[in-house]
Amino acid sequence: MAFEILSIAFMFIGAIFLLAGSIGLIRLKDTYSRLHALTKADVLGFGFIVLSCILSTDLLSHWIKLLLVWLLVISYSALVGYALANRKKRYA
Amino acid sequence: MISFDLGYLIVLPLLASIFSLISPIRVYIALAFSLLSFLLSVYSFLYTLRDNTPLYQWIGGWTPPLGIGLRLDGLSGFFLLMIGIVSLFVALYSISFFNVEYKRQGRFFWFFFFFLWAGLNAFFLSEDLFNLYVALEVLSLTAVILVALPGYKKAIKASLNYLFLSILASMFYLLGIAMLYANYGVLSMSLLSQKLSDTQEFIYALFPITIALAIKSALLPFHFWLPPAHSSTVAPASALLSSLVIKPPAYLMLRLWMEVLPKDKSLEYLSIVLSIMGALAIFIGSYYAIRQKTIKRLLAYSTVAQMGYLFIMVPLYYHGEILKEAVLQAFALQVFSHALAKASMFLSSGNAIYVAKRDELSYMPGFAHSHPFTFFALFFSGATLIGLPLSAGFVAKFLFLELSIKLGFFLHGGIMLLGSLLASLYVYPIWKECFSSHPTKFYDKPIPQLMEISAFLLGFLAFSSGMITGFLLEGIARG
Amino acid sequence: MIWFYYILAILLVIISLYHFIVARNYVKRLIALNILGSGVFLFFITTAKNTNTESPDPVPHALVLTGIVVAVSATAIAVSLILHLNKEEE
Amino acid sequence: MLWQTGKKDMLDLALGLMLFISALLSLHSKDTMKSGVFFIIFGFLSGLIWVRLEAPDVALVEIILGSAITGLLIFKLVKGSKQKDLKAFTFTRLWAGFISFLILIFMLFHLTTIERQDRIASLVFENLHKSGVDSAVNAVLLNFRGYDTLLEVGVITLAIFGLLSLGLKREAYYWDNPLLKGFSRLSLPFIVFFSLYITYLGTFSVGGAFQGGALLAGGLVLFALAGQALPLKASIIYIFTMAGLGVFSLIGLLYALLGYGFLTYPLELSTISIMIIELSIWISTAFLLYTAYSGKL
Repeated sequence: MAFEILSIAFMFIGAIFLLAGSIGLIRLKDTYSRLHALTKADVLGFGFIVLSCILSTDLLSHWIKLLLVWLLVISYSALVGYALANRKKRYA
Repeated sequence: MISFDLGYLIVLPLLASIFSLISPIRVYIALAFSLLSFLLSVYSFLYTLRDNTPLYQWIGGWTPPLGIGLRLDGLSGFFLLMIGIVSLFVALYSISFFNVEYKRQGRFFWFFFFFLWAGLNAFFLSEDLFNLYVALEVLSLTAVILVALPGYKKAIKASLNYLFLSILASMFYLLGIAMLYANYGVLSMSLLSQKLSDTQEFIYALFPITIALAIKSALLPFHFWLPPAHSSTVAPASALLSSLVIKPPAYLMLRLWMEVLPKDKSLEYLSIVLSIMGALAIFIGSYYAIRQKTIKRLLAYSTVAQMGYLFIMVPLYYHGEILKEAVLQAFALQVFSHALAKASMFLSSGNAIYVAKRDELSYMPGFAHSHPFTFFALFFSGATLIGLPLSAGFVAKFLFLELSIKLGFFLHGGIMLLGSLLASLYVYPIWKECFSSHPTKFYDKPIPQLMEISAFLLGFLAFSSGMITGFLLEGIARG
Repeated sequence: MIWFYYILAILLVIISLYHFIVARNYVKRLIALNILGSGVFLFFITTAKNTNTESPDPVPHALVLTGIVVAVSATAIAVSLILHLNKEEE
Repeated sequence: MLWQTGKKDMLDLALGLMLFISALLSLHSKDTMKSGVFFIIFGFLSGLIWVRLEAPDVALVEIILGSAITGLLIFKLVKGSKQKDLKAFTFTRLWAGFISFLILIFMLFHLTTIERQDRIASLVFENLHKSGVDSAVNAVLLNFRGYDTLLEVGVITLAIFGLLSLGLKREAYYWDNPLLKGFSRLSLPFIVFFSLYITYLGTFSVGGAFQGGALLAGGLVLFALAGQALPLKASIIYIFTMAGLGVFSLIGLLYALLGYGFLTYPLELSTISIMIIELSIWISTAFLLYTAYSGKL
């Protein structure tokens, strides 16, 4: 029961962060700030959602898969953020 | 003893295409596999003569609706023979052709040539609608690449337009299949024909399928892609495209109308619309063919006109239930004679262009004096296109006329006779130029013998097969 | 929900057909064709869901897989031809 | 019906709406670059919709092939294309609208005739144990309708060699950056392993040769995007690209020669035959799509 409540809470927090990130992506005016919203807030929100999913299942294989997905998202979002910023800097 | 399997007809050309690409002795492999595939085609044709019942083969042992069926009956056996003959002679021609011209393209040509052969065999053997889609896709993608093969701008542009229309047509066809599948839940044609009786939902699916097949076979409002595509590529590719690639959609149309679709009032209207389009295709195609100044465009427009014959016959497919064998015979012979004759004409036009380096009709050398073989190829194939007596084209038109009188479609017969007259108007300038008596210096340039002889033999076969139609059509006549 | 997806598939087909006819740009035409294809595939997959069996009909899935691969092949040829044409025009 | 929507259906509605909007934006925007971006979003969303419609196999292939690879190809095109989007004549617009409207009406009428029925599904599930694989989609793909798949492998081989035969020497676009290089080099082994796993998974669950091959192609393209050449000889890549068609047709031929019939696997040999075919399709799909991107062997 406690896990379920915790899971729902984490999902909620994650959703809020994702929403904030998306609003930032639309509302912010310059590229670097948008990138900031996209990479930082979204990855944080995604992390919370992965956490909530982990809490809602008790299969080891699901945990491992979710953790792998999380690792992958973190690494590629860092790479993509770097790529976008780099391009912006070069062609500004 | 190795038993006969329909799969050989598809796998052998596929393997040939791989070998011809990776092996350095490309030409010998091509020759060997062409002969082998040709022999297989002849064997399957003879098989249909020997056996009265159609041969069905369920691939993987799974009977429809689960699996895919291959069917070899009189009609498909006859068309396999046609593919075999045309492909073999085009192969012989190409061996010589790519030796003297377009050497870079020759490296890849055989790959596509055998793919085309495999696709055609697959198409004429298949009786599964989705399998027909994949085979059609093999054919049209090969055709697109063959159009682009010379690599100059005109060819690329023509091939791109062709590709776009052909993807659109494929998607429409797929949509039609999806609609049929949603309603009836089967893909096999023989099962579909049982399920379709006394239903009407298939009309909706028939609409996209008809549009798709009309685009692919260049029926009138959609004919504009054909002349540039067929006229701008190299001669052997043009011959293959204009004689073989254009036929499968019309064949599928025949199969659908004769064997799958039930009797329905709305089908009658559709058949009238299609036959009007076919009639217009005959007139407009012939009109543009007469006005052309270059030989390849003339031949391409003539293809539009000749395809019109196959569509003007659609009401006969609908009403000709009692005379089914006769309708199939007329259709088969029309396709056969046009395929052989058009291939021969395109190959001869390749000879002419090889000699004159131009493709305007007025630059065509006086072939009757310098290269009699090429002239006779043009003569025989032209005679078949017009339908002069004794030729296969004549017998086809005769059968068709007989049918239209029997079934009471006098107007259709009249239009067809008029089409014959128009055909003589566009074939005549070619013959006239062959007799032109002002040969200048480059006109006696020798043409490689293989190129001349293969074009001639195709034309000769197109003409003389009119005399053995009894033997050729025996398999179809027995049903 | 089946009907919603059917209608979506039809809408995709017709808007992309419209844009295919109207577009004068090869890139736009190519995209329109791909979206048209997706609409047809959606129609197929929705049909797969429209059964009484517990799991959806696997046959349309296999057919759509084939269709997607064929569509990508055609797109690759089209892209190559368009690039070729642009190079010739330069 | 449409108005009886539950909570789960809201997700479908939202996804469908987003799909439609992205399609509209992709088709409507004047800028071809923008069209390409929205097309990729469209492909991704349609992948999600396939998941909602319980077609995960199709979703895998759609996201990688339909969205990523097609998107990359279109970007390659947008970079090399200078053609302007001219406005069509009003007449063209009118008849295009008319035809589209006609088809809309036609298909809406057709919708009323569709009934919920079993079609082939139950037959497939009944015969699944005789096919040699446990996954229904792969049983259809490689056994029941294996002949389609043979021709399909033929089509993709044909397409790629077709574009090679055009002889276009244009350098593929790449980004020369140490970070991307490191990342792609680091991730390639994982992607190879994972795609092989997906291919293997195809024998009993979601996955299969095309899915795995498309995934590997994505990894290879990522590798090429960093401006690196694969550490393989051209002749080996050549063999890899031909493997699918060659092995598949040879196996078909072999069974025909042995007297079983074309592409007819006897029950005890079916699993191993399908495994071999899957492996060959896996490697050749990956390298063919990679070649489609790089434009040369």
